[in-house]
Amino acid sequence: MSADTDPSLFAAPPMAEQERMVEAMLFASAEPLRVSDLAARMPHGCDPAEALMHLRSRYAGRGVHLVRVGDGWAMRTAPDLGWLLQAERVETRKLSRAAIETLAIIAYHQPVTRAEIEEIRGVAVSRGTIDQLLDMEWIRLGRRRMTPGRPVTFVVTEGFLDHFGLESARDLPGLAELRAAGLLDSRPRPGQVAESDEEDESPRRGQSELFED
Amino acid sequence: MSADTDPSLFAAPPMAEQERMVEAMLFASAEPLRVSDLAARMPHGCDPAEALMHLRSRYAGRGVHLVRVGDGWAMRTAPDLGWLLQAERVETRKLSRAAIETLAIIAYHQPVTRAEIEEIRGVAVSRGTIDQLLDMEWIRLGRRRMTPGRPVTFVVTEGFLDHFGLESARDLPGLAELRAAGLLDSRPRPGQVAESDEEDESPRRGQSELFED
Amino acid sequence: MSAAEFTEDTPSVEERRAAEALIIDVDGFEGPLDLLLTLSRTQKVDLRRISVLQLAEQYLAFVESARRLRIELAADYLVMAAWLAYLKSRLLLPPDPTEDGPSGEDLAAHLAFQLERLAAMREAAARLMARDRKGQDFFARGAPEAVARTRKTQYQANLLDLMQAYARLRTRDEFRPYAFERRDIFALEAALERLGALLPETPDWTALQRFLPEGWRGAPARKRSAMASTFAATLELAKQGQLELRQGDTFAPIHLRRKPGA
Repeated sequence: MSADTDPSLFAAPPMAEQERMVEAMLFASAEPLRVSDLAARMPHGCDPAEALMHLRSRYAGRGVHLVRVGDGWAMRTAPDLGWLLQAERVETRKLSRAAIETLAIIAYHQPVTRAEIEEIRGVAVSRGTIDQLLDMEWIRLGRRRMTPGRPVTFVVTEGFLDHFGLESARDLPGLAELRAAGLLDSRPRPGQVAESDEEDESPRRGQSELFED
Repeated sequence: MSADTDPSLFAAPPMAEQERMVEAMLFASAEPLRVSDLAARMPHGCDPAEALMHLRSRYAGRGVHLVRVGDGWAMRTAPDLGWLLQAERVETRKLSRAAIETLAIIAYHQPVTRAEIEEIRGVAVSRGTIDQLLDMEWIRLGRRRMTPGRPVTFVVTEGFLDHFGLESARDLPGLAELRAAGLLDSRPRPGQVAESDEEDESPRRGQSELFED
Repeated sequence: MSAAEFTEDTPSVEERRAAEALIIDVDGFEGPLDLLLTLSRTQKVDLRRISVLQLAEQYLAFVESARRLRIELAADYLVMAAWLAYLKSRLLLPPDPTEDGPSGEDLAAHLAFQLERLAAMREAAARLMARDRKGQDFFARGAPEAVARTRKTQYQANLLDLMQAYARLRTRDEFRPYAFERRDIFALEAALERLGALLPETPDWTALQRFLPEGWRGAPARKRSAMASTFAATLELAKQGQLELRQGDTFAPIHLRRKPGA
């Protein structure tokens, strides 16, 4: 290879370097890459097809393989290790509003009884909500309250603290801090029904128009 | 190896096989995995920490590296190949100067209260700035400071370490020099009574505590 | 003191221009400390060897010229000016043995420390942002694999969600008295009672609006509530077989009458 003036005639990077490049591209890409895709991104004079062959043998027998997918190349878990990834598939869903509110009340007021949660929320707490939080192991039963009926109380778990990155439930910011951080909305105008406006995503204009003159 | 009935009595797989397993799991996950995450999925008797060490040296100098992120481990492309991967770049939200400085102050002085951030910057920290950093999951609430008012503190997250390619907060650039120059000390304003940190069983040591183990 | 360059006596054109540049840019400063840091750069020495006295004079001259140009300065700039004027006097006068409190030197040293610390944090922030960053310079697996046959639902919520939920609840709590303001609510029971009383005298089709009580036909909020309750009451009575309802077209006025024979 001659060190000519035309950049395309510069020596291509050594094959070990080309192999690194191909490895990084295949790793980072969301889609399989064709040899032409690789070549388009690499410096002139590179030979991605050859680099692929080196890479393929380097990964032979490893935990991940270089495989052909259609007319492209991709890295995939070795088929015999698929069982390791079975627990991986988690569907993440946003916690319902009832659940997050119930959870917040338990976190801030623990130990707290179901009646107290309902008192603060202003609506009944469905059994499903409590069950869900118990099931997620974010809350657990606390000591029974020594009041008539000896109701059970709920407290948050270590798992809860871990998920929310808290050292203890006492680290939760207080109301004054929430307000300072702008998390408490300013006072609603008197006469306005507090619940309706912020919470209703669906505009209520349609309905009210019926009644407007 | 006897074909016994109790699977926990099987000998652990050979280290080469454990290395393959760890490799497969780390390749499959975009997020860092802890040794405990790895161990939880591997057969009894495995030693993922040792497998990680083997894997780390295997990938040294390659296009993809094994990196440590806080308590976790992840595969990441080698930084010198960033130029090849422009197609994968993700647009990040532009951070304001205030947000960047606040982030740096939290990283270098953590755990740090809002009042301390304001003391260092000489201006009030807007609520949007803290919110944005929380929202990006680069900072989180730390332990409350055991001083009057028990203010919340902020610390940086594993996501922060991952984003900036840091193994731990100890690896922040220039940290040792700043500490040696006394610039990370909390120095009370002359004439002001020093904050009553001393009464606390966990006095505030800031980043310096990171150097003590 | 070389701070004479900022005195009002004989400012050269360049000096005035420099001063104005600073003032015009006052919005660009994040408060007095930021401004002081910028001013300190003009001393061209290590921040550890900075002359705080000189800096105080520069700052006071800056505030003075801002006033001369009638630039509004935020209060914290003026507070800093007052404090620096005090510091300056402490530095210039021999220490008064009868006076308590920190010496001028202590105060000056602390200000120098604050400036150095701010400068250091800015430097650190710049170094941090200049690092190789994920998604810019290095990358995670582009196609993370999750080839599981078992599915598990993981519910997501972050601390902000939790705090916001609680804040929302507590805000509502504080204003509960307002939430239950009933002055402008015409209750369904009242509407049922009223409609029941009027129905025997309504053999012919009559518009629903006509049944609204006195005092509930004007203000929109009251009218809306009365209309809703009255309409709900007609449905209830229709269900009981006491009246009939009629509506000519979508959104057309609703008419009702006593059910013949009822």
